Amino acid sequence: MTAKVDASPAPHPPATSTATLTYREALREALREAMAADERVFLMGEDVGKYGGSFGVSLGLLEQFGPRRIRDTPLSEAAFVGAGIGAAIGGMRPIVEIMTVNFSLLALDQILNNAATLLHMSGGQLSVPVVIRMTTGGGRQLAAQHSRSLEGWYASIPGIRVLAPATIDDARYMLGPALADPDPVVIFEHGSLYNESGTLSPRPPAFGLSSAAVRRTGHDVSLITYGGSLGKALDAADTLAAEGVSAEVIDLRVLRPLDDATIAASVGRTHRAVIIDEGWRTGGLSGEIATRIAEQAFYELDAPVERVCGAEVAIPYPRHLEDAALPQAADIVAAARRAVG
Amino acid sequence: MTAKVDASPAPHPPATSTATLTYREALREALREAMAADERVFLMGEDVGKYGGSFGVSLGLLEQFGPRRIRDTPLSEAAFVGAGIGAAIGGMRPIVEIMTVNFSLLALDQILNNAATLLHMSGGQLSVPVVIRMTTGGGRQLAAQHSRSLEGWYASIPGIRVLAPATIDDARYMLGPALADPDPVVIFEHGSLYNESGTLSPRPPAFGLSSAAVRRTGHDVSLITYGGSLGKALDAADTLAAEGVSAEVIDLRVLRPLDDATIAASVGRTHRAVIIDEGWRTGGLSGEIATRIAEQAFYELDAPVERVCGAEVAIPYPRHLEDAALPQAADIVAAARRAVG
Amino acid sequence: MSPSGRPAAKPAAKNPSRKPPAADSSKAAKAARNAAPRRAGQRVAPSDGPAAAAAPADPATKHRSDLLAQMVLIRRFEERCVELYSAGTIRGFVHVYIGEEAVGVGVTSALSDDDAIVSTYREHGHALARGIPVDAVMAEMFGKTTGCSRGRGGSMHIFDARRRFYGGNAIVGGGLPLAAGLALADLMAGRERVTCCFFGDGAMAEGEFHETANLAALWDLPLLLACENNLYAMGTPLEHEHAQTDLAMRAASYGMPAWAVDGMDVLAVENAARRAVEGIRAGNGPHFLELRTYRFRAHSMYDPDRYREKAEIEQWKKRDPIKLLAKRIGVTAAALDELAHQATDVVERAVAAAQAAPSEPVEDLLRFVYTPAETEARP
Amino acid sequence: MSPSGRPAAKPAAKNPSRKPPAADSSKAAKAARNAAPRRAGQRVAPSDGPAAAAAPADPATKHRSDLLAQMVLIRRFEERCVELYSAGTIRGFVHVYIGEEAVGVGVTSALSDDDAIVSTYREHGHALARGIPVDAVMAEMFGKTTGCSRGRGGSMHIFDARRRFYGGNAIVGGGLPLAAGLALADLMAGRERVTCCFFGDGAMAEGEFHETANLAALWDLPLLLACENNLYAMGTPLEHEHAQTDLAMRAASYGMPAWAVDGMDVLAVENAARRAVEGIRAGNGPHFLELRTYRFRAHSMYDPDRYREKAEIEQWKKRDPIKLLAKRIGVTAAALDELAHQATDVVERAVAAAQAAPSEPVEDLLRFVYTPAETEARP
Ligand SMILES: Cc1ncc(C[n+]2csc(CCOP(=O)(O)OP(=O)(O)O)c2C)c(N)n1
Ligand SMILES: Cc1ncc(C[n+]2csc(CCOP(=O)(O)OP(=O)(O)O)c2C)c(N)n1
Ligand SMILES: [Mg+2]
Ligand SMILES: [Mg+2]
Repeated sequence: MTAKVDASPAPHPPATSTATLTYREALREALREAMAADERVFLMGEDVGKYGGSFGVSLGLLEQFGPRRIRDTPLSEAAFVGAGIGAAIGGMRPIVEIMTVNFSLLALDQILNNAATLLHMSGGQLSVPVVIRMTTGGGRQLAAQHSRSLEGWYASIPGIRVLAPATIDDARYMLGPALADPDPVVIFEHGSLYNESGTLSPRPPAFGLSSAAVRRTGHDVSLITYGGSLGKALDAADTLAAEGVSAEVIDLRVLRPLDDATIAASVGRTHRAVIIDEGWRTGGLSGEIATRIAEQAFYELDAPVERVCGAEVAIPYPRHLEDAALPQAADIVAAARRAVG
Repeated sequence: MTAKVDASPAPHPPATSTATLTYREALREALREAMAADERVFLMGEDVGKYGGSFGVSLGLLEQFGPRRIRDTPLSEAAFVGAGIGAAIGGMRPIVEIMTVNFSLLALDQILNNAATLLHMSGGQLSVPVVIRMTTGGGRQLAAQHSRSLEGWYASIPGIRVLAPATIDDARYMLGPALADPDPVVIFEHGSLYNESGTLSPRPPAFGLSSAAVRRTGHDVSLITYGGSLGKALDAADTLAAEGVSAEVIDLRVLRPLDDATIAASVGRTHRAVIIDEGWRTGGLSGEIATRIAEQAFYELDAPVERVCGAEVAIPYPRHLEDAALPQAADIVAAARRAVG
Repeated sequence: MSPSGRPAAKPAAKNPSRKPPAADSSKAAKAARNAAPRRAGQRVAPSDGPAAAAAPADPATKHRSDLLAQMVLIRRFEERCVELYSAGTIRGFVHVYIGEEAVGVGVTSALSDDDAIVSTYREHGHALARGIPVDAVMAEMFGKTTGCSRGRGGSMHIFDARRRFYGGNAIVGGGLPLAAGLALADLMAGRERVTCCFFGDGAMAEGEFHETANLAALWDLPLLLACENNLYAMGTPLEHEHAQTDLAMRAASYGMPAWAVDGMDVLAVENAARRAVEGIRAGNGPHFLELRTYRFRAHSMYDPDRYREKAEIEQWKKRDPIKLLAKRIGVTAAALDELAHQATDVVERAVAAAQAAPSEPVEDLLRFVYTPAETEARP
Repeated sequence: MSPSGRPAAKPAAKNPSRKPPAADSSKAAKAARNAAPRRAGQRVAPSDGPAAAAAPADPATKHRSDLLAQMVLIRRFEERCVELYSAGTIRGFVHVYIGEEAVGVGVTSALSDDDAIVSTYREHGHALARGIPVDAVMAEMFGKTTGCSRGRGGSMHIFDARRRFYGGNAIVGGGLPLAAGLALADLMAGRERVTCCFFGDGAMAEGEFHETANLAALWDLPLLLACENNLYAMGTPLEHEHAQTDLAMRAASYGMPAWAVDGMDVLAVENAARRAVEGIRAGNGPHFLELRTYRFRAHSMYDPDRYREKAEIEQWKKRDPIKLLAKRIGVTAAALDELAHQATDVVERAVAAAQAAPSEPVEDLLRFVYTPAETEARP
């Protein structure tokens, strides 16, 4: 499946101008491009229309594409996610926005029991080319019920692909191949990223959804992360560099399927790894990645793999407690030091 | 939390007679005992009454305790699980039966966002003493939507306790301390176990919910498992013994919190571990346990930890494909051989 | 919002009688033949009056004979499944439709070939009525590669994308949002197709029903909500599932036309479904049919059926949909036997073919988790 | 099933006017004073007629003054929160209730102290009306240990178990099943208590509403379903949320008494809530109130409010519940100013106290994930 998606030509001529824009704008441009390119693409979710999406991603799209293709839904996560799945089977290319991952539990039956499973239980007859976007993560003092990181659960579901754009480029370019994928794709946008801004690179010629990216090269320790924690890992790498520790930073980008090769290659060079995941430590992605490293590079490892994860608690409201509950650059630095030790 | 529950005296005089009964009967006796002992205990779920529960666990209880305390619910998983949570806060001790883990997704919002979170977000005011039981697992040709093992997701949720009785004794004795726990407890009953029969031991004096059990001692390799895979691990240990490999079999019993001490002690003795989990390999319990072993006993390990897991596919209907999708004794034997090298 | 979709003011029975509607009231029979759509809350009387005398060549008669043959085939198919289950050849959960055939046959008959169907785990009847070959459905029961889902699905997951039969869903209520989405795709593409979703009385208590009904009515989706009210959800009787047991009235509260139909009378079902489908194609949004029926056997092969009175079952069996139609269209016992015989032949050939068919190789276990690369992503 | 719970036959407006009910119709005022429970689908007319002249010592007058003071306090509290949010002192999502105070104050006033309340993220008004001290609520906004949830919850998670105030739930619809459970516990224990659950018009589209409504009606749970219909769910207007915009009629379809109330008129709200609570205590099961109201400010502090017309907001502000009641009970502008002044004092003291209060130590991060061992498991 990987090869196919990667090999597919970029649906549009690569953008040539480099512009400065926010993560939010990059997502919006991607939506705009996809809607303009393919009549079958439409966006549906709570308040995606006039409101512009709960985090403003789709602002202006209603005016451009009209209410037929920018569809406000009632508060009915199971129904509109399920309807996206059905519409995908019916020949459309729906993009379904769930406001945040916290509410996606209400649609998880549809995502697991239908989207991820229809192809197999129909013996290969029903591909489900739906794209489901949602905000994830903490860091904005939104407290217990609005701050979860459940990407690990989604990344464990066979039959779907899971993306976590952490950069302006990925926010801008991942949607195209996600829509071209014949199977369900779930995209996690970390809430702390929307206002980040940066320069957009020209579209890479074969922009793919299969590989992790080395965001910074190094040789002493691999910092492996994704989404909202990438910036913290890069900050940590700066601090470590000042101490003479050369950290490589891996951005997973794709949480399912995991790019084992890039991870193993990095750890093969550094012999030490720190995994940073905002999700709970127990039973999440961090354990999976650590185990895969051990399975694939057991004799390469010079130290136990370190994990820097979200605390096992519902995120509390006060800033200082929330900060303590989430991975911070200082925690990453400390873990790297232990690994290099 | 652990100490408290364990230290609590057995609520009733230990049973003295040893009887042969099925896992189903053991669960039923536990329900009967709990209902008789405490007026606040009641059972609610789909078809728990006249039908006797979809797997016959509560057969006869309606006749004994009446419809006030054995409550058939409509097909409304979110509402009746949520109502169990509310009733627990309201002073009752509800036992909520969800027919199978596959349908529990419809109630997962209530379990995560309410049951597991109310205590914390109320600043310690609201304990939620609800017990939620459900059938899990495959092996009965029930196909894609009725054969899942999602215990790993539940075991990652802070704020709840997760149990997986694999023996007649645990089926019989776990419910009491689960009800005595002030926090939510989720109990997974593997569907393949209901008809298993065995001899009931007298109730242990301080029957607890904190520790894993060594079901067979050995010194070459630790087979670590729970629930429906325990029997397969024991079978594998027999086969291995015939080959001169002495396998220790650990039954986790409690999936959250994991009993790290028992696991580490076992691996400390054997230096090799095989984890058997019917759930998907990626992002489940197996990776978590393997990682913890590496974290706690990195320098003790003589070989990478092996994982024998459910295949990453929705379980297919035909027997031979389902067998291939689930961990089998032969797979465990092969993994143990690899570990022992 | 059509005014006929409004709940009727008259209170509905809280505890509907578990007795089947009385048979052989000729007034009622006439009413059913005229079969105008009923307002929510009104019951449609049975229509098993005296058989209409008609020449054999008459297309209407031929059509009725065809409906009868379909019901007989489904009955025979499932009786054979029950035997095969007892013999251990078919495994898993098997839910038979015996007694409810008029519903599936009548509703499906009102659909065009390019309309879509989304069904439940109790879907053999829907699948066969849809025209999925008996061989393919039987092979699916056997888990063979010649099965309509290549044997991966089994009894609960019958699919045939070419015939727009989208499962076979074993999560109660889980097919409803999916069906809304299929309908939405048609609406957006400007295709005049209808999507029909079958579900049970029990499913109406699920949140997914509510959300789908509201969404469909709000967006005027071309969706036929076909509620098979067989008075039980597993062992739970209707009045323990729903505060408002008049299901058509409940559905009407979403602002959609909704009416109840005698689900033992295939002609009444077909007529009502045609009216509903017409309304949907005319752009009037979703319609709801409460199809009042009864299952003659237990919920599944797993179920000892401890919760129903024998007498109740016997009472309903008197209104066996096959017997009712046979009587109405003047098919003799001998002719009915002959039909059964033909059905048996078809089913036995399917059994033999399924037995002989190959099983999926174990190496292919992980196929169909993702769409293979060679498949064109965008049809 | 009370017949008054039946949906009315008359069709409801599909697109209800966004204009507030006209003010100052004395006929309407009289109707509201008499305020018998309305049948579903009927609107309650506004009741802001000429002020009743009454002696200051009259307990009824005192009660009304008290309601006024509560509304003024809530208003002042939230206006201060808005300032503090803009200043960056309060963070997270903050949803103010400004304009809707009559709903929370009127409904809560009809409850006894040992009745329970389950609320939403827009719950400052409910919490203060319930009598949770202003200091504790304000400290919660600051995230301090003196907050009613020890500061862990913030604006969206206000709890006070001793006052039976069970949150502060930020999952839309998520409090409904919980409330049903609290009601079930009372029913099973034979306690004559009521549980009141507040939720919005948007929440009614969620499956959890449907399942809870059905369960509550089926089991005759002592549950007051208090739907705050402010015509919008975030930026989505009612007619894009619901096919049937007459929410009381929809609720009545579950077979429970349901009626609509002018939610800007605190006396009408209180009266209606009293009738409902009486019905519930009399064992008649759940009752539903559609409280027609409007929020004067944006959905949350995050929301630029691009989706409503200024004119619509101004129109509704003419029926500000505080002004309406003040006028009705003859409170002068000066007296109202004085009330506001007093409220400001209380709020400012709460702000000062919250500022001075300690924060939870970081080492305590993992407290309250599980109940500590020393706590008695079984109360
Ligand atoms: C969400 C969910 N809950 C429970 C079940 C178990 N279950 C299967 S069928 C059934 C009864 C459904 O009743 P109804 O909708 O009336 O359909 P019928 O079987 O009578 O045709 C139940 C409880 C399920 N499959 N899915
Ligand atoms: C399940 C869920 N979906 C979406 C949201 C995001 N959200 C928060 S409030 C809201 C609107 C709710 O509207 P309504 O129920 O009318 O209450 P109101 O805010 O108007 O008082 C939405 C969409 C949420 N918190 N929970
Ligand atoms: Mg049924
Ligand atoms: Mg609202």
